[in-house]
Amino acid sequence: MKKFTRKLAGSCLFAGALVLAAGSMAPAHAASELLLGYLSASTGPFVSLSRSNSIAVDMAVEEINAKGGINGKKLRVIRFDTSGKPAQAVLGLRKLANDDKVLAIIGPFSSGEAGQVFPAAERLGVVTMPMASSAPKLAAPFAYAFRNTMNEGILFSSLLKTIKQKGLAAKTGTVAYATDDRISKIMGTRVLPGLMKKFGIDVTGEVTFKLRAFDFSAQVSKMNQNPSDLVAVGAPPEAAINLVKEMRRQGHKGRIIAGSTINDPDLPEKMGAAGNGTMIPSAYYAGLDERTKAFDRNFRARAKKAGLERIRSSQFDAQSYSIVLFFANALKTANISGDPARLAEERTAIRDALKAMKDYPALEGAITFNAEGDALKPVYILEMKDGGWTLIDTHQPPKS
Amino acid sequence: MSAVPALKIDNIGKHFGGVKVIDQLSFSVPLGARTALIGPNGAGKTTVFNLVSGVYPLDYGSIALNGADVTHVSQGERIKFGLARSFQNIRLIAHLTALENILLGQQIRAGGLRGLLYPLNVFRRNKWRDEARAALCDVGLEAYGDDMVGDLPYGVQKRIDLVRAELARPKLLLLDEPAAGLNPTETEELQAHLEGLTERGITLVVVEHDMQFINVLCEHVVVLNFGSKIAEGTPEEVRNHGAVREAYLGREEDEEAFSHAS
Amino acid sequence: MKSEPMLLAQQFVNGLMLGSIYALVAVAFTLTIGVLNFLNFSIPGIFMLGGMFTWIFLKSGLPLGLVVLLALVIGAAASLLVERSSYRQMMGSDHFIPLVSSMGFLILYENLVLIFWGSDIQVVNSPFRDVSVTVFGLIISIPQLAGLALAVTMAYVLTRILYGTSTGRGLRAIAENPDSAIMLGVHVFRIVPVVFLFSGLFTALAGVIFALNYTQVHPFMGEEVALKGISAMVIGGMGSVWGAIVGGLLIGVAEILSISSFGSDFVDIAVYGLLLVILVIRPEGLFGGSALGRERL
Amino acid sequence: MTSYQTGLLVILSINIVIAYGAYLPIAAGQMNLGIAGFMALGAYASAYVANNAGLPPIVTIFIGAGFAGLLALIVAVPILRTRGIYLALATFALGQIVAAAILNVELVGAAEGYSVLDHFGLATIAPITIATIAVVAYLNRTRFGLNLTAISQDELLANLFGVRTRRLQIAAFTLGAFFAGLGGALHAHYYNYIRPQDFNILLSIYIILFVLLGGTRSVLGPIVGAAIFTFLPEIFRDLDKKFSAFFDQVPDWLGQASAWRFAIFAALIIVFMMLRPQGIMTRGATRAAARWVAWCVRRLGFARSSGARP
Repeated sequence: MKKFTRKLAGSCLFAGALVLAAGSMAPAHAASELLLGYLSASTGPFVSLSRSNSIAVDMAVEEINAKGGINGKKLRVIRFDTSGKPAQAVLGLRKLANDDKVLAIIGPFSSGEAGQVFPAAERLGVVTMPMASSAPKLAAPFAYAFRNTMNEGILFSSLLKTIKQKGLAAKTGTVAYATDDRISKIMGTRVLPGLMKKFGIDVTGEVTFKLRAFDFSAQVSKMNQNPSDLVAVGAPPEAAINLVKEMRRQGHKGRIIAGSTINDPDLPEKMGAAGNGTMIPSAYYAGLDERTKAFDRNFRARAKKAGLERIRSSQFDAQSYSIVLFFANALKTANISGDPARLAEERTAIRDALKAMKDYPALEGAITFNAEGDALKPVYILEMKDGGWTLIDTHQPPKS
Repeated sequence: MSAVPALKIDNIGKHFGGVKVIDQLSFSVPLGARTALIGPNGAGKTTVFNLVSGVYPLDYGSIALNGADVTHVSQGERIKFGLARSFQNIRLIAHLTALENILLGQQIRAGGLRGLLYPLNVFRRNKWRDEARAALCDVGLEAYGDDMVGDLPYGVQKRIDLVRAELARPKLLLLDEPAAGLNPTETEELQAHLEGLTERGITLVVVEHDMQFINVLCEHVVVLNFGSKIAEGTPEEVRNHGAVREAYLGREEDEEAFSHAS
Repeated sequence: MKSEPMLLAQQFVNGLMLGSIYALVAVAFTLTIGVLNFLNFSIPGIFMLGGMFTWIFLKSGLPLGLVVLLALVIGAAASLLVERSSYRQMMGSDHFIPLVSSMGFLILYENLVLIFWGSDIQVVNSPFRDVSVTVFGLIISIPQLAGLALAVTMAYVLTRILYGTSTGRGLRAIAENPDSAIMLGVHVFRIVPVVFLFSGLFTALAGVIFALNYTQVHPFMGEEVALKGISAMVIGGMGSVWGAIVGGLLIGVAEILSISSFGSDFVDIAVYGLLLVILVIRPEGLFGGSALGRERL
Repeated sequence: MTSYQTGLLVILSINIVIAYGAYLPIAAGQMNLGIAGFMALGAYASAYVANNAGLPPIVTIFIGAGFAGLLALIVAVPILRTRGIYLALATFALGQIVAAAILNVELVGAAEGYSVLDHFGLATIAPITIATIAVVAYLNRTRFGLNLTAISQDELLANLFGVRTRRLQIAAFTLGAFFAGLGGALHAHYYNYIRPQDFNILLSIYIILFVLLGGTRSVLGPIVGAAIFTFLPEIFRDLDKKFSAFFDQVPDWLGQASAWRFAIFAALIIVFMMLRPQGIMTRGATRAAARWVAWCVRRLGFARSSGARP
């Protein structure tokens, strides 16, 4: 017993020493490198999405370094795994910003993490740029917060514009949304019903569910009381899959529309025939041009090699890739040296360079950041047909 | 002997399921005396203790302590009427030290919020701790004060159990088989100790199987069988009582069967 | 458009179907609590394993019967592992200690699945997808109906085992009083694994039915269902097999009706409010009288 | 100290405060599975008062904690009628209801989350944690602590000796909720953004695990438990890089260990509980640890040993 305790205390001590030793290791900061941080969620509930983002980030860094780097220096990314937990994301931010002295930070992944990371990053004066957070106005109060995601309002009104222009059946609409999730609730209570009314669509019903819901029978039975042409979904893709299957089971024929929250390259496969006709606005379309096709090819090869379940490139992958390019561009235009002594001033210079950036030719199209720190970019309207997404319309961003 | 008995049990009854464990039982314990409660296994002796200390509610009847009716007083309040008890299966708090177990006995006197929040173990001197340690010294256990009771030998635990009950400063002390499992020397020490308690004015009620022990210690004996009183008197009187002899000698082989029900 | 009573009837049917999943999980919980007084927190993990392996084996092209069998075997094995390394090691210690390591198993199972198959929601290629019949205007899903029937059948089989076999008598003796059961010669170490075996089978079966019905699985699928299953068990009366079944159906109906009338905001407040009120007012549950064993705490 | 270490210490400090919220009722033999709910109450109350009344956060965190404690006191009377697993489930239901209710309160942002304006760092949080430890350590050395142990072990016996078991259980429950609320308030002011979804049942369970793994019989138990839960997953982070600081050859699989870290962590919890079902810090272990520290002090000399306390 005493022996055990002693051993235990000894191993605790050793373990503690290991943590602290690793924490206090001086970052290998070579003078010939420019450092970026990356808050990834490579364990925990977002692992599949985040792992593929990581591939896109690597691709961007390798391409930049292959062309000789930036300002004569190589770009290097230091990763920190947040497990998708806000507390861990803040810890990682502090480590990357203060200990590793990175110039700017890619990520964190989700809105939940971003909500806590943004205020902390603002205090530290370092730019962070999530690739998947789309909760409206999350970045607006912060000068150092940018997001390579678009306002859902712009996305959804582009979609409705297309529906009207093409003369698709759109007299009545129902809103279906998750109530216990920030982005879903905003979509369901404000964005979707507001814009549908604006476009002359009669909103005849509303059903709600929980984010993790799997049984939609109650909602669909209710919807069937008064079937509508369109069913606007404010939820992540999983809920949309369940909803559409239950709709078809109970014989509801309505077309699913949504913002970018249900955007997923594998969605057509997962919805199957039930999903045909579903329309979404997207910031990225893999089949757009030679450049996106090449990106997608390259991405698939790497994803397969890494043994991922999902190998098609998603909008989050494209957005992660672009974030690295934005940072590289800002590093170049602001002529960043990476000198630790000038860290604070160079971080602010990166922020200003990003703010000044106009129509940067990214994978997704020409990109500019608006006053809220969110990206303005083209909107691609996609329709689900026979197990795949087809591009049916493109809207250029409003000139700011 | 005072006119008011230390404990007056008046026609009480208790059943568990369909079994009448105590049936129309009445007896009194005179103040300042040492009374023994005896009877074959399963006679209901421990149940009487449990009813007196309020662990079970009565089906009918009444119980008075020093003239005060406590029939409807909850188990946690009865100690205020000067009642303390020990247990047949020693009930010490295994995760506390011997000293801390004894401190629990003082609870009723330490009382109030101030007593609750007064530090026991911060200052070098503390009257409660000193008193408990002194009480341990009295029974020769000072060496065990800081040991966890779970690790201590049976005889030591038995004494700690007794000391704890004493520190509640009761007027009436119920002891459930205090001599069980003790060796002859320890039994003699216990007898002397219990006699000392009476000298301090504590009335004792003892459940015990060892007739030798009772003959020496007690002046008053109540005999139970099947939950009813079958005899009462001095040890001498009881020993020669016909019903008692039958209960003990005639039912020897049934003892095993009752042993689990007690 | 259906009339109001028809809609209500449809929602009632929907609720019963949803409730059959909760009922199976509730039976799994009630077994370990009723007999062993052990709140087994690894059950959500075993449920998830049942569902995930249904997807994995179906994807690899095995026939459905074999898939179900393998998923059940894996669920049972996972449950026995919990018995071996958590419950058995800690008999006689503080009653909430085994809970800790059963929770450890939940974290372990979820993370192992995460490592190997990722966090994405996976679509199960279920042969039963979209099979529904319309009876008197009510849409009823065939696989869900089969799930309900299976839940009731399994509960019946279980009660027969409990009241008709020596193993069952041993179980009930342990539930009544473990110490005297040992004295009476019940082989606790032979009986306890049986409890875990049944509990694991029920849970895995619920996972399999879930995967085939809702055609989707993911590593965290067990948590929400298990929480509802616990509520169902309490409402039915801890330790009562039929209580768990009725409790599960009740929770399913309550959930569906509150979604339909008040929206999903209200669901948790309704379900957990009901649970809280029952615990305080009538802790033995609605059917506590017919309990498998008396609650010992 | 690097920011990473400071950040870890903040997480540890908050975890310790919350762990005491679970420890107090457990010490009295009750398991509160609604700890996260009380955390949420403290977090939201403190944030709301700080945002709207203009009080300094050092005051509002105690208002938040008091609010959580007050609510606990009100619900304790009916809820503590239940015991054992029933109590655990009743508190579980309570926690779920609190989170679900906050999801519907638009005043504090409902599902959108709530921004908290005032920020705290380690310099404020650490002293509050130390004060919390001191309060609990003090209580453990009073008759209050003694009585809680007695109640958890043998409620009947304690009651027979005049211990007001019910009042003490209510007190332990309420005080526990107070600390949980305090921890929640610290969380709110450190992260500056709170969501009802963050205070879920899994968090409650983790907090219970802190205490049960650390040990329920010693003030050190929650600290050790919280430390293990905070540091252990960190040890497996970037294991290959840590390894390379000590050795030249780094095996390939170590790079993969990061992905495995929660699985390894879970397996270690199971093994820990097998080896020490009473938790790590039993009273015997606490004494042994004290002796061990003393031994270290003697062996290493005082100056070098100050950092060696486990």
